[in-house]
Amino acid sequence: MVKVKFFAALRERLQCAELDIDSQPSDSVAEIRHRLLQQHPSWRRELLDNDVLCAKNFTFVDLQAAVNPGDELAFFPPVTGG
Amino acid sequence: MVKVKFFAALRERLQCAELDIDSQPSDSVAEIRHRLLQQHPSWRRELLDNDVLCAKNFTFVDLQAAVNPGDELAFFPPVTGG
Amino acid sequence: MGTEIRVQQDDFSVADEYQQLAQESSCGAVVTFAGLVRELAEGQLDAMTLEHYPGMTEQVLADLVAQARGRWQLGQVTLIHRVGRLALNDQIVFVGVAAPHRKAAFEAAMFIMDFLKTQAPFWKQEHTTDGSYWVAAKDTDQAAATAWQDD
Amino acid sequence: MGTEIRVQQDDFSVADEYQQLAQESSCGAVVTFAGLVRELAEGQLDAMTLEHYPGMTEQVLADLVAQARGRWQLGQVTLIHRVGRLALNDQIVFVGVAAPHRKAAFEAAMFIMDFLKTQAPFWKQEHTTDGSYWVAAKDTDQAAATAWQDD
Repeated sequence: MVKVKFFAALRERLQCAELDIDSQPSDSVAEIRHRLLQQHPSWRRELLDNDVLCAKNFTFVDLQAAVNPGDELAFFPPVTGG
Repeated sequence: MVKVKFFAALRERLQCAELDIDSQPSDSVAEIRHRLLQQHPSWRRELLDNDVLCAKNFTFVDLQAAVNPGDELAFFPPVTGG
Repeated sequence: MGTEIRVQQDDFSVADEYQQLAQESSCGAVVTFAGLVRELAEGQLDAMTLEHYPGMTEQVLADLVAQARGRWQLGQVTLIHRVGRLALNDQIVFVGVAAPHRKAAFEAAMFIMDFLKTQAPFWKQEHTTDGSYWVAAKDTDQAAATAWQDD
Repeated sequence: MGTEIRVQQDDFSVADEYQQLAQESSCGAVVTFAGLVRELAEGQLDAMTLEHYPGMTEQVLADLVAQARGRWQLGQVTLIHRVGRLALNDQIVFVGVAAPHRKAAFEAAMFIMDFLKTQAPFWKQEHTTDGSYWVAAKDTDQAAATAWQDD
């Protein structure tokens, strides 16, 4: 199980802030995202947007990063603070 | 006649803050400096120091700049403010 | 030589932060940056909401300051970012850097702001008379952060 | 979009100056720099005297700010330099720049300080337990000012 969070415009468009999803020890971010899309096919356009960033346990990662049960993943749009 | 001012270490070493000196309409800064050295031969080493800067009427000038009666000249060491 | 990082709803006082930064007796230079909520080019901004990713935000900001300390000799560094609803003219962000030399203080403050803009998980939503809009990321911010990698 | 330049014996308040800089509703970025009297590397600094060339100083500082305005879009610019006798930890110089964009605010403040260091007729004399010494100009300051010419 990994916790998945969404922020800002992505959170609003998916109408989801946080969910839990099953995971295997050998999963990658890409695989978790694939499983999210299987459960929520309507998220396809938003979640596959090239601009979407991903963090694992509070650190930016790419789609190849390994994800282990207990990790926290987050997907969000480019940041606009400051 | 032009007014000549000295500042900081130069003022202290020459023991002079300000003096008036005769000038001709066609004088350059170099000629004024030459006349200063004729009147004060002991200033030679300090006044001919390559680091000494010159301003005419509050603007940096080089030795070739024309000096007219009524102008204010100043000689001083490299600046160290800020 | 402390680092202070705060993510908060409350306003901050540049005066108080400057006082703290100026206390370090080895640092002859103090640079501060403050970012404020301003009117849009098209006008009609009522307010702004700043969302962030609690936990990640603090970690990214601490990492930015650590990276700056690796590049420059710095004294106190203070970094404050507000979240929640902000009104026109409110203060949003503060970076203060004390350093022995001015070049280090200036460059570290710029570096921290450039990377904060592209790396710290904050998102601005603008509330205008025409509705609410998420702010789009700027290419110029990305370019500013990338430029440091060539140094 | 005013310019305020002051050469004064009195201390200044960064808090008050920041308040004024932050008032301009079109400027989302405010950068301040403060320079302070600090202990020498060898220690034993008691005080410092700052001499200047009245008349020329103000003209050079006004020219520096005008040059900065020619390069960047700026709002309020405040430039204060103290003269006379200053004690350890006293504030010496302040540059504050408000601008619509942070890059302009940062760069203009750096530019003004870099040129002030090499062009404004101020001279520092340090009073130490071993006697009084005129400060020598630094090559690094000259290099910083020259670097802007390549831009």
